[in-house]
Amino acid sequence: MTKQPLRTITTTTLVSLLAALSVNAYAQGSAPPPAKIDTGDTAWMLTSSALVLLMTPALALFYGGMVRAKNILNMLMKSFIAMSVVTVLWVIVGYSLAFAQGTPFIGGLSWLGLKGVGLDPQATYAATFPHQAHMVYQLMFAIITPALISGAIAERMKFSTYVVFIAIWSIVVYTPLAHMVWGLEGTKGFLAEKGALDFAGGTVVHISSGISALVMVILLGKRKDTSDSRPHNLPMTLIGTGLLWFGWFGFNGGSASASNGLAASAFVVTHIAAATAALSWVIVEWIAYKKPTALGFASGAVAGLVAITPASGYVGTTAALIIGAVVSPVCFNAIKLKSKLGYDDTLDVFGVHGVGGTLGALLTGLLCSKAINSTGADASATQFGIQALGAGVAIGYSAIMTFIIGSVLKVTMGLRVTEEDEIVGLDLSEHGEAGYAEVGSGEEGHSAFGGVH
Amino acid sequence: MTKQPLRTITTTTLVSLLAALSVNAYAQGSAPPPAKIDTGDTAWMLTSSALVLLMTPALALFYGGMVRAKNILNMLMKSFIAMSVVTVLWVIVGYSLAFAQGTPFIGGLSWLGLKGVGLDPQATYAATFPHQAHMVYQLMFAIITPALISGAIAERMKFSTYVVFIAIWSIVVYTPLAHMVWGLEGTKGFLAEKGALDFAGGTVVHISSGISALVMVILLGKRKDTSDSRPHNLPMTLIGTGLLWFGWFGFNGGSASASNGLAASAFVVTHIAAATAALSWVIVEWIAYKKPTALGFASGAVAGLVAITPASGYVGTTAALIIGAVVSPVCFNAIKLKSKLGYDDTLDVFGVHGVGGTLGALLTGLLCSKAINSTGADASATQFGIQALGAGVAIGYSAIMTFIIGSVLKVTMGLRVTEEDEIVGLDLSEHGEAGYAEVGSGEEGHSAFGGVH
Amino acid sequence: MTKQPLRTITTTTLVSLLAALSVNAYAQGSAPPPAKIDTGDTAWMLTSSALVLLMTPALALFYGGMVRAKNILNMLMKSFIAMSVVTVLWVIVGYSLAFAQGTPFIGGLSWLGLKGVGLDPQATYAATFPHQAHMVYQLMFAIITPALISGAIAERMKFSTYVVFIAIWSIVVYTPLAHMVWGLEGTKGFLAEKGALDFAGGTVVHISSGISALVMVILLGKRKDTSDSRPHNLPMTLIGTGLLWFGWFGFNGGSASASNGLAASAFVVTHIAAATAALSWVIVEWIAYKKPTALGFASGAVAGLVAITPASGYVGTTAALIIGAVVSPVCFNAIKLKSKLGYDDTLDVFGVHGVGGTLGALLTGLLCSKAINSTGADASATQFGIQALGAGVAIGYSAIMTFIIGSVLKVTMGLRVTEEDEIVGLDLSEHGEAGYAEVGSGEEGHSAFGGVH
Amino acid sequence: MIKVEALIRPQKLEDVKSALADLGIKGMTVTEVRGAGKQKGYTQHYRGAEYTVNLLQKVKVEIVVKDEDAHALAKAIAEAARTGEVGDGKIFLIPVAEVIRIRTGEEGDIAIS
Amino acid sequence: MIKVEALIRPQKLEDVKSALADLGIKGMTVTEVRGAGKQKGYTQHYRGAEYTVNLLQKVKVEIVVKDEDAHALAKAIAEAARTGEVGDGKIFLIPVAEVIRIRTGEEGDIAIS
Amino acid sequence: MIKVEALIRPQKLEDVKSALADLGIKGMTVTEVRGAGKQKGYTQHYRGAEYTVNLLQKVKVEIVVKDEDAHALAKAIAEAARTGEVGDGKIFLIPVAEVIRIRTGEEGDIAIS
Ligand SMILES: Nc1ncnc2c1ncn2[C@@H]1O[C@H](COP(=O)(O)OP(=O)(O)O)[C@@H](O)[C@H]1O
Ligand SMILES: Nc1ncnc2c1ncn2[C@@H]1O[C@H](COP(=O)(O)OP(=O)(O)O)[C@@H](O)[C@H]1O
Ligand SMILES: Nc1ncnc2c1ncn2[C@@H]1O[C@H](COP(=O)(O)OP(=O)(O)O)[C@@H](O)[C@H]1O
Repeated sequence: MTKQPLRTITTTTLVSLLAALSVNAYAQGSAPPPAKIDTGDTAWMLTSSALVLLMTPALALFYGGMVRAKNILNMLMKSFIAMSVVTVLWVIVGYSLAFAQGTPFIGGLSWLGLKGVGLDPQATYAATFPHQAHMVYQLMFAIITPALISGAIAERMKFSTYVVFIAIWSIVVYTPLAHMVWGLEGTKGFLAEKGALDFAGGTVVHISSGISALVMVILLGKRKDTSDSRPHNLPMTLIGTGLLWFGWFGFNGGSASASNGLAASAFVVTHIAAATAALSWVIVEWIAYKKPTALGFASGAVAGLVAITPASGYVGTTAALIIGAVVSPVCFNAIKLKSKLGYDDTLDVFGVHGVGGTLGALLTGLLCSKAINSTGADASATQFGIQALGAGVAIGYSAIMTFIIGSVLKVTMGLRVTEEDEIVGLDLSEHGEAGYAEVGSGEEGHSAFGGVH
Repeated sequence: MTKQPLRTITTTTLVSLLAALSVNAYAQGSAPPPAKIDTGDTAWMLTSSALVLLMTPALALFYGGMVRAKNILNMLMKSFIAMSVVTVLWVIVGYSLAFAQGTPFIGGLSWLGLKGVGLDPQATYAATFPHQAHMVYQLMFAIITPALISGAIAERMKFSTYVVFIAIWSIVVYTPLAHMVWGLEGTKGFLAEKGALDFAGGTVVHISSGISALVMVILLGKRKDTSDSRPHNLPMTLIGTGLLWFGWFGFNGGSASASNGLAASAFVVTHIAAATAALSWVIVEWIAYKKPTALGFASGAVAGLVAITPASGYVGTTAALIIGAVVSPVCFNAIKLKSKLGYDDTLDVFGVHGVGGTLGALLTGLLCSKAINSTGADASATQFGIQALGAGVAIGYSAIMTFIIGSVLKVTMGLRVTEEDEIVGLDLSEHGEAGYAEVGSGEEGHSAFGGVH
Repeated sequence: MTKQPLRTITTTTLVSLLAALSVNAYAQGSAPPPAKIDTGDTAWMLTSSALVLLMTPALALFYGGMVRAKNILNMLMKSFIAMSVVTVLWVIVGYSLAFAQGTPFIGGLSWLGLKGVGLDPQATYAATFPHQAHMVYQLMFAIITPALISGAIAERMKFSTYVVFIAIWSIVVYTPLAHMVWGLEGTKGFLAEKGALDFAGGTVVHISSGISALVMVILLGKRKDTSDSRPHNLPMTLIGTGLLWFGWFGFNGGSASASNGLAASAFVVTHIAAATAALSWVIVEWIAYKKPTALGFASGAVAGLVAITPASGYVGTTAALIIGAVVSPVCFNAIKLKSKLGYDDTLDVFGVHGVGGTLGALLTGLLCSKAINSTGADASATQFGIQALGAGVAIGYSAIMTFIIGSVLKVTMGLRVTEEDEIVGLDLSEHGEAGYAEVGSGEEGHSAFGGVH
Repeated sequence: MIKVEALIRPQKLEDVKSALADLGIKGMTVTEVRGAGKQKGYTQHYRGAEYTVNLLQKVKVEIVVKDEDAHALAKAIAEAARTGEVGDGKIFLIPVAEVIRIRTGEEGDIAIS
Repeated sequence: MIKVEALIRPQKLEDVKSALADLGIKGMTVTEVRGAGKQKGYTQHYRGAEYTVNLLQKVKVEIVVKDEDAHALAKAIAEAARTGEVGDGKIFLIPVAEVIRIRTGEEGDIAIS
Repeated sequence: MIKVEALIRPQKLEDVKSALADLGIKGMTVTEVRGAGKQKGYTQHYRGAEYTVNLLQKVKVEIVVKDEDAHALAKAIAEAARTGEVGDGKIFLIPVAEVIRIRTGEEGDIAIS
């Protein structure tokens, strides 16, 4: 913060020198002063990290409400377990591969085991707050991304294979993509270098997970029995939606890496896009089916949040209205593809995250402005092209790698539970638990259906 | 932080230099320098905005748990849809009408479409943080206020009419009231000018919604079948209560528009009043019915939060204990009015928000102190009078305008669903969805009761 | 922020004087300047306070999901009521007894009724933020601690006795322990003086509640009917887990009393330990029972959060991995004790909080490092001994005092509800309410089972 | 003895209970069920997938009475449960061979008195 | 008349409904129940406490028809509900003495037509 | 054959299941129901509105057995389900005309063996 002015006065008189002295001691010396922690930026980054962590349980609820009761715990666990698996990997190797100095395609190993990732600021990523805060903030993104895929493969994928899948995927798909887009230490990431804009993860998070979801769904095949696959608990889905919306303020707002005007701008456009997209989904549905649904609201809100994500640090409020208004009709129709093309993307991860994320990445190129963020770009055909390149790379890379990982797992561990286990439900067959052990109002509350041993 | 002075000193003499150095640059010059963003204040305002946004889903849960299962989604949607409708209106016109320079009764149009509402601080409302952060923070208040009304008209009001109602109400009732109380740009708002104290919305939020709720309930008439209208899911109501409490720290704490002692004070008294009111409600009930209920706790907590809202920036901890202790018995008895007077305020919005908000506004006049907030007032008969004026204006204005809006909608769109739809439940009839599609423990989890087409 | 350099130059020449002037006026005088509020630290402390408050509703959900439906409201209420009871006591007397200057064993009465606890910083506890923020932050800890005990005595303890119990326990057990460990004003607390490290409450919060839980369980005796005591709603337990994890960032991160590197470090190790412990519990279970359960994940996450709590400000990321990996197998086995020894600790408060808290306190002595926190200690046999002393004191003191309080209440008010009430369920018998009033999918949603009068 | 088994609309249960009280009948067993018949169902949409729900919520009321009381009881229930719209439900009279009161072991008419 | 009372697997309900539709039968009442029999149950673990659940989810379908139609109906349901694995369920035929349609008060065969 | 239909207290189900196991009976169907009778109900308050709940949670156990086994079975259930307090419940014996095992199509006694 104090570097700029200090640099400008080095040629002035004694007087100015005095002033310079008056601020901090290290200005006197010749060596560049150690960066200083700004408590406000730190507070905002820690708060944002907590908010983004919360998004994973929120996603669990959002998804959980939509599956059948017999699979509720499995659905929740597929999000929660990502909090564990990805964290351990990230600390050991993931953060280094994503953010340490390396090649344009993947980071190096200098930050392995978080060596050198300390409590002081780090010039490239965390100029005014502890480097570890950046590490943990980015970890939260790394957690939710594979968890997003779980909605697509719901109600049939083996839990053990899923755990192995997200572990490999996190290293093989997520970290290189994150590096290409966000890697700035030393050699810039390939897409960063090209000038692709992705403020908070349109390509890294949503395109990658949405495309991978589609690939996995094709490898897995359809669920056995979908004669009635209505959501078992839509209020749960709405709680999840509310918490996702809340957490997304950290996801996009925190991506400013500071508590400043840009953070506020990202916060504001995030809210506007979510609100507008929820409304536009409800309207589309109202027209199509004569009834505005709660699930439609939830779907629209999430679609809006997805689409604004890459744009959130580069566009203004009018652009946010546009993105919100456009994304819902697009995703609404994308979802219809699945009955036409015959793949069973249980909770429409491709339709919402894959399509919504791609749309957001592209629209960023048409709506971005340096008036919002001087380190961004102004809308142009060129920028649109760069955005398309970024999206294309994310699509291609995720699709190919996920296909390879999924195929290997299919022939080794197997991807699906048995048909019997699927009919019984994954809670009982995979976890030996029931989500709701009791029937009845609980007035005398005795569950009639079990015995202890 | 230190840039301003350094930049300005290069052309001055030694003497003014000293003076300038000693405080801040703009003291010397004629043109006021651009205000500077404080990262801590910004972090707190963004965090508070997120917290207040969360209150709307929290309210949805609080209300949702109290209705019958057949109306759960409709109840949730009546809160969630406000996040969309009010946001779009606020961005286009609402913020300007509430906060731009205008008359004492309503703001002007200078900030239409958020023109000029940027990322720099704004002297009147956002001295040390981005103007947009103030805009979005206030938006969250504008969202929850009409949503509060939904509890009163629950289980019978048409969704389409409701959406139109809150859209009109938000512009016609909310923005003028917000302007009268909080409008400070150029010409002060009428009630602000009079010195009416309403730190975080006792009049603007709670009185306005509580009174409007009562008017709508009278226009609507009673529900058809209330032979058993017990809450279908009180744990949901308690989750909502917990999240409301949590979010209210942003509602009141953020109203300090800074991260300072006043924010802490508002935070603390908010907590104390909620805790005390919950306890006093439970005690009143324990005495009256021999049983302390969970719904009583929830009701008391919310009543306490409502009552402390106008006072939160002007009173100390002892006053908070008093407000908390007093509000619950008052609201507890106010609720009984409905069976006496025969109106059907489904979830007691008038009894809790209308009465609790009015009480809080009045008690502010008896308990406020400049020792807490030098820009406030000391308790006095005069201040009490001013508070009564503020409450009176809010009551009168809301009642009249809501009566007009409601009456027009009654004869045009119609306020109620058909009796058959009401009996079937609004989830099915208005949204074509079921909140809980499955019966049973989910152990083998197949829903017996539907077929896909 | 700029004080340090200023202080060092006060004895220098005119040049230095000018510099002094340039920052703030009070530097010129002789009296020590009043401490200044740092907006970033304040924002983080308020945010952390809100996060810790949220942990009590989160705990209610975590516990609530595990009991039978007939006891759900009672379970929730046993957490929520602590928010009221402890708050009122804390404001009147608790804060003073815990933190005001006093003896090594308990604080004095100088801050009774929060006298002198104002909006300015306080040198010992709140150097850069309002003293009231420290007060309310610590209050949130005081609330959740007795609420933790409620999991052990679930499904049978009388609500009235419970309320009296936590009121007494809060004053008699919690405040002295808090003072011994964290009391620093004037005479240091006995354990603080000895150098016992407990960053965020391993001894004060978890050991005290875990041990007291065990004592109460023995005094209470077993539940009458546990033939089927399966959790009635595990998704609720998982929501609670997610919110606890989220809130714990404030619990441990806020314990740095600043928004700085230490706060970030505590945040990071908290996350790592929770994630690792959840994983290690799931693995242990996978091996033991061939199935990884959702309840196991939840249990492990909480065990990890408990164990890292005392260590969180003194250890690095590798230590966090170790603590997380170790605590789950230990607690997993500790839980088995209850069937062997025959006590009925309903939700394993002793097994998770008592054992996990003790383990964390001890491991702190083996893993702490001054590289993380210069005010801490380096790992050593001596430090381990001091940690053992701290844990021992907490165990001994809690056990004895809880035994006395519990025994007196047993002979006076009685600890248990009647057997009939226990079978009917505590919701109906103690609160006159039902958690879930309706059976059925709510499609036409009419509850068949009640009549209004 | 006869078991009178009535399938009624949920919202009519209160009226039926009153009618039973008028007849001095206290004992009954109630179950939540789903019924299909002439009454038409509802359409639901979830992200565009259409479901038709034609099993509608009903309540089953079972009352065992002496043979001679059964018909009158059935008539009374029918009257109380009637709205006149399709979907009002059915009443079945089912022979019961024996009744035992668990508490006392009593058998026969006395067990249900 | 006869009440055909079938206990079937939940996932077979749709097939049974189709079979009934083919027979032109519209009226039925469905209840969620739990059944024990030869089919083996499941083991659950909660923090190490083991529960064996041997009451498994089933659906009870009740249809009252004329005496002469009962057996054929039962056969049709059995066919539709069959998987061949243990746990397919049972069908009971229970005599019904009288039927009343609540809406109209009609009695006898006409009440269920 | 006879359907033994027992209405019991929920917390007595485990005891009844044990008693059945002792008799070598494995097949049964269980439903959650609500019952009214002599047992008194509960009062609830919601923000001052008073509700009296007099339909209390019970469990219905249905077992179809050969005619000759029915009475002994009923006695055994009654004994296992008894607490001696009002509200213990009733057992009804209902004639069954025919039984079919869905899996095999077997009819008669063999279908329930
Ligand atoms: N043949 C039947 N067997 C069993 N239950 C039936 C039968 N016919 C109707 N029901 C039950 O009666 C209810 C009402 O029947 P429906 O034909 O819709 O109206 P209504 O009885 O007024 O003619 C159904 O929902 C179902 O529960
Ligand atoms: N004797 C019986 N009385 C009542 N219901 C029975 C009886 N025997 C079986 N059932 C019901 O039939 C279901 C299937 O029975 P089961 O013995 O498991 O398989 P299957 O009928 O294929 O031999 C049980 O779950 C139960 O609901
Ligand atoms: N006439 C009846 N018809 C059907 N069910 C009955 C009848 N009388 C009692 N029941 C059932 O038996 C249960 C217990 O009856 P109640 O009169 O309370 O106690 P008890 O059987 O000990 O005298 C009731 O809750 C109800 O489910």
